[in-house]
Amino acid sequence: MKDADKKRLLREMIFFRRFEDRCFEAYMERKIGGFLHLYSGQEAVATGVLDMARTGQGEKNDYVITGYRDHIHAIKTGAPAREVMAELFGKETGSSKGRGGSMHIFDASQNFMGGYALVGQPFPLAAGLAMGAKHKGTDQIAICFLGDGANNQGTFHETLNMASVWNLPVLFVCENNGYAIGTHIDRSTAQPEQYKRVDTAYNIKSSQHDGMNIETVLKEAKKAIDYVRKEQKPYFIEFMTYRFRGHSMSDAKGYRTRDEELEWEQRDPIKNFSKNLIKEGLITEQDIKAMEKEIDDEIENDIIKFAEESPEPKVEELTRYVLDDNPDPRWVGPLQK
Amino acid sequence: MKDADKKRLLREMIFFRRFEDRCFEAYMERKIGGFLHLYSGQEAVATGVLDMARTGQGEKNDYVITGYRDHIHAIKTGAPAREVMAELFGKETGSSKGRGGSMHIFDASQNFMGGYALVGQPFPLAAGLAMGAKHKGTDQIAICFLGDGANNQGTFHETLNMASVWNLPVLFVCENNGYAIGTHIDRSTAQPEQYKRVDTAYNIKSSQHDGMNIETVLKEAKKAIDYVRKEQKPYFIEFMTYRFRGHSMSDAKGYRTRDEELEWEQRDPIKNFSKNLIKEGLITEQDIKAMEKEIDDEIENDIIKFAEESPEPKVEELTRYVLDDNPDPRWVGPLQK
Amino acid sequence: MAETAYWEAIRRAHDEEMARDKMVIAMGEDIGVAGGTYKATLGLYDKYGEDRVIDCPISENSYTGIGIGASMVGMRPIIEIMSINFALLALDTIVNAAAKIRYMSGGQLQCPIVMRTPGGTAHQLAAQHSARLARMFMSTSGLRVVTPRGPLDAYGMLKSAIRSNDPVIIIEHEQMYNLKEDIPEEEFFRSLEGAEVVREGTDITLIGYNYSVHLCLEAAKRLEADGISAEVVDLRALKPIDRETIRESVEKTHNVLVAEEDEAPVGVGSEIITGIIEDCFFALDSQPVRIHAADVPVPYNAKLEKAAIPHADDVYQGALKVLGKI
Amino acid sequence: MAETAYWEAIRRAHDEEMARDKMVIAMGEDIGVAGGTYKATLGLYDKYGEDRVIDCPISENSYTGIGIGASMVGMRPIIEIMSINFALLALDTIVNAAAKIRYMSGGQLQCPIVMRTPGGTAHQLAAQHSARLARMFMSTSGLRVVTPRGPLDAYGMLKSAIRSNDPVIIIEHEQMYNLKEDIPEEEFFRSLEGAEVVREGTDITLIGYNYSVHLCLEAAKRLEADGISAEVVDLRALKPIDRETIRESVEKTHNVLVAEEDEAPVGVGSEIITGIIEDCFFALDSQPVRIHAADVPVPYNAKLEKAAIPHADDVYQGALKVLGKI
Ligand SMILES: Cc1ncc(C[n+]2csc(CCOP(=O)(O)OP(=O)(O)O)c2C)c(N)n1
Ligand SMILES: Cc1ncc(C[n+]2csc(CCOP(=O)(O)OP(=O)(O)O)c2C)c(N)n1
Ligand SMILES: [Mg+2]
Ligand SMILES: [Mg+2]
Repeated sequence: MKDADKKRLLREMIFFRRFEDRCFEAYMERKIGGFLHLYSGQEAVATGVLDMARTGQGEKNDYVITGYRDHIHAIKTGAPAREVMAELFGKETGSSKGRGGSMHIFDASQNFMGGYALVGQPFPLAAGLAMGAKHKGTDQIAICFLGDGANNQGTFHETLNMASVWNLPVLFVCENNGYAIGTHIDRSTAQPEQYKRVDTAYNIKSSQHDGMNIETVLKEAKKAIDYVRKEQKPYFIEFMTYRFRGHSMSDAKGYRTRDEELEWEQRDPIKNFSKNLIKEGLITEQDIKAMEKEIDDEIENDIIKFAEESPEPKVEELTRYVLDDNPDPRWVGPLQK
Repeated sequence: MKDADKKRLLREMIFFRRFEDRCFEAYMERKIGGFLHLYSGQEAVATGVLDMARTGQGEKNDYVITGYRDHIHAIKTGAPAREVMAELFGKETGSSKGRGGSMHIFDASQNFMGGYALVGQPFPLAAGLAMGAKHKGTDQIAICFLGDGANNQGTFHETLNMASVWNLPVLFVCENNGYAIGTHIDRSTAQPEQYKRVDTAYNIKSSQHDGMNIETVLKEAKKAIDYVRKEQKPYFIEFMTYRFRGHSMSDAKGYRTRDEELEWEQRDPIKNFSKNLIKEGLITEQDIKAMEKEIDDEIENDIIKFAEESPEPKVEELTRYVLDDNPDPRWVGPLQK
Repeated sequence: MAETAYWEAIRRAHDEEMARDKMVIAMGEDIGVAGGTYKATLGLYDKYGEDRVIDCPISENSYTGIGIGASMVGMRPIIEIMSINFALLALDTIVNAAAKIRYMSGGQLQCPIVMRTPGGTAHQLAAQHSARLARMFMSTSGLRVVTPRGPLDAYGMLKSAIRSNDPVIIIEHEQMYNLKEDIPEEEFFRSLEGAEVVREGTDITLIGYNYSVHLCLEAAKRLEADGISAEVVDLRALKPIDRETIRESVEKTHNVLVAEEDEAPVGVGSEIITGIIEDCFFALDSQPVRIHAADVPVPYNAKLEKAAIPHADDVYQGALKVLGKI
Repeated sequence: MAETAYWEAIRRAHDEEMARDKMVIAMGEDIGVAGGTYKATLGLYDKYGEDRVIDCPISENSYTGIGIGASMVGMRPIIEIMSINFALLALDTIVNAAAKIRYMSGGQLQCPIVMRTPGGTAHQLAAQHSARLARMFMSTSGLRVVTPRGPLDAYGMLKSAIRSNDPVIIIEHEQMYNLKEDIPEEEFFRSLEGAEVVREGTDITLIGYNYSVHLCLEAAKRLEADGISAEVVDLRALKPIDRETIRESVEKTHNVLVAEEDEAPVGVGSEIITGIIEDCFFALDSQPVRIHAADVPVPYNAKLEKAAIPHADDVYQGALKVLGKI
């Protein structure tokens, strides 16, 4: 990895952390409503995987899809951060025009195919995106991020089976943070090692890695993505990670111990990557401080400002986007005799 | 195995084959309506497994549940054959009072908990029966028969996971006949060896055996049933088998070759078991002929006769059995002030 | 014009659209090698190959979801669910995903899938194979629901549905696949919206959809023999409902009956009657009547089954009741 | 009498029934260690142990099915589905199994499960977390569906539901869990059937259920200020519907409005209005009106959301319209 890339990745992860922190505040200020699920702690996964995916090429990007904890996945795929924030503020300039909110960020122009609130629902959608890419003969792949809890849904089983039988180019990225809301994985899952659920059962290659270390994520994600793209087959990659905040805003975290939290905080992907870069002499503590300041300014003066100042959707447009705006009259016009 | 048992089992299997043949005829005569799925060819599986299960003790029996191909499972569990036939004829004396038909044989008095038409639906029901048995502290187990095709439903995944996490005493019996209607298993299933789908993925013990040989089935089923009962844990057993007839009555079998059929006919569980018993000197060809005659007489003069002569349900009772007939007035009576 | 069976009409629409646009694919259980339970895709596997006529494992929820995902990137999947009873397994992906993705994404994405499935009672298929369920789809924002009554609509609406950019649910009927009708040999389309007056009359309006249109037509014939002129309206689309055509007819006849095969309560019948009450209450000369199935799971026994579902005679008797003749 | 919140009432019913009968168990996501999203099972995990307060994996279809299977052999599972939106995943096992098993088995077996789930819009939860879906359950033969409007019914109906031998769906509402009411301290039951006149009046009948009863009550107060006496009927049960109480009220007031939170068309409103047309058409002095949500997936933006769902003011305005005052 180039030094510039390292610095860029560190900056990105810090940005993602601060972005989510600012969302937290905005929620407390009641600027954001509904359910809000923050990504703090897991940054290395989305950052690392998507850095290895094809992005920055608009409609040629790989397809990315995930659950409700989706802000960072969207931004890293290419959705402008100010549009994501505007979405959270429910504005017409938001990624989903204020219709979707935190759990439903979409940016079709970047092939960010959405965040979904039904746990497990993205599995088949992802396989379908992959089927589309394959059918069109592009070499795009689909990348599906999902939690450890989601893997207990029937859609996991059904989709992995079909993805394998039909050789679909889809990468399943399991972000194993050990919990589904307040239920620990050992209490819900017969095989807690997620990657072991797929190899023999579906003839899909799989592996497990440290999701708190961006360099590991980058390396392993690259291998997996190359495999999927080249072999036109699914792959299942599991990253062990942890969320530093509650499941959503209303979560008191009574289900886990402070000790466990502290243990994982030792593995903070940003802190450790910072330390490494400092050790390697690529950056200083002060540089990082400056970077943080710059990021905070950007968030405040550009992103939040944009979100604040943007207009809300018009109430008269309530029923817009339910169906196709301009369907061909032959399919929905008056009946021909 | 005692000699008497061998002869009894042979007789049972012949009976099951002839019972289904007679259903076929009755369907052609339009005495039976709806969908009709026959079990011919697979007799060794249900006969062998259920011979090792606890039956003949009414409500102390093990719980048995299956799909729509259910006549033989019902009879072997303890449902009177004449009531099963009466059900197919849609009579009030039928197992399900004429309301269920071929796909929905029930005999609660024998803990035969039903045939279900939704592929995959019995998995969780079976686990629930096992949960009930365990909760009540009896040592009953639940036995769930299902096809290879059913294993692609999400309920398979969800249920096996929970059965394992919660240590439920349920035996999953996969009758792998290689086809789901007209789709060959290799075209629908990434891991065609069904028993390999469950061990690592769900931490459930599993094994695969010849389902055309009653002696193998008996031996392996006994081990599995003992394990489930003693360990109070699930087990998944797969039997390789074949259906000699079409999927249902309307099936032209265009999806499989005559060669393949002939190969499996060589493995006919009844023919081979007969040969063995003759070889062992336990029975002669003539004995078998006599047995067949006796069975045909029973089917015709007792079973079919009973079904024919039984009354139909009364149309005035159309809405009976939708809800509890006699609910406590406190829960559904007039509102107390 | 060529005499065409309902299933042949569907097959023809598949074939033409697949020949025209390689993004059109078919998915479902036993639709490929086996040609489809009702032959809707017969021969197409050989013609278009296994990548376009896709035999699916028994995984309704996820293959429907895969179709939806594929539709989001430009494909046009026609998904066959072998029986509407099994569609409940896929309801989450249809109702929570396909129907809402355009809206949730602020119009950026669309899900142009077609889901075809037979709803209705056939002969003694019992409770788990006799569901009708039109009500569950027609009450979902973001879906289109249509119910072709014969080969003309079966062909023309499927063609339109494939080209429509909205998710379209086509409810067929097990008892109609062999129904025949002359249809044009040149390509045509039938609108996914709009009810149709399929028989003109002046004394009473009989409203049906899908199979129940035929019950209405049969009843209309019998009423004619009694000197009663019945108009028959085929709803054709259950979402959106063409309230205008209904209103016009009711304002002409002043009497109305709705025939649905679904079990009441809550369904097509109640919605149509309520719409009439909202749109032309004062045009009514009599109490509207709905004919529907009994509120029971469908029994296996033939006599019970017959008693559970509506027949032409029920429509006939119902019409007489509306008109105060019994 | 003790002031009790809706969630406390539910918790109390669980607790009493679990203490009484060891066959009563609770199942659901995060109901054990975490105490339940709406605290309906708070503390019960510690009291009754993990075999009776069962934390489930995210597998709605199958844990509901497991509950159904257990109920067939005498257990009494109370299944919490965290949000009615997720219930679509379990619809097959509820509609095709629980609702039909008694019938298909000719009365040999029964499925005495209770499924509790909040339906309704809360605050900006968007399209995939704002479903109401009462319509999908109330149209299924073999189910009972109830909608407690407050702590009294939340407690008393859950108690009855647990003891009932039928599968009972209890639709709660995210906006009602903190609603408080004085309820008796001694044990009591509330019927799973029967509507209730919760406010007497003479000029118009406002019909609601669950949350919409509160909209009706609020509107009734405003109408009173205008000199209009509104009667408010809480349906309480959506299956079966108590048509008798509705008829009596309509025959008294001659004017009627139904308020539902579900998106029209096809739902509680249309069914109630059609029932009125069937039962007391000639008692009506005016066109019945239904108030309902807009036919759109629920948007996230607060203003759009507000515009999409009905409010007390809509009921008030609707009532004025019925009475020809606007
Ligand atoms: C179908 C469905 N069931 C339940 C929920 C409620 N729910 C939201 S998030 C969640 C936990 C998911 O856990 P996991 O997949 O591990 O993702 P994480 O939140 O840890 O990122 C649950 C149960 C839901 N949204 N959808
Ligand atoms: C949910 C559902 N999907 C599809 C069907 C149609 N169907 C009936 S039987 C069957 C094949 C089942 O195959 P398998 O489980 O191998 O059992 P077999 O018939 O071979 O005994 C299918 C697809 C159904 N009844 N239910
Ligand atoms: Mg997790
Ligand atoms: Mg099979």
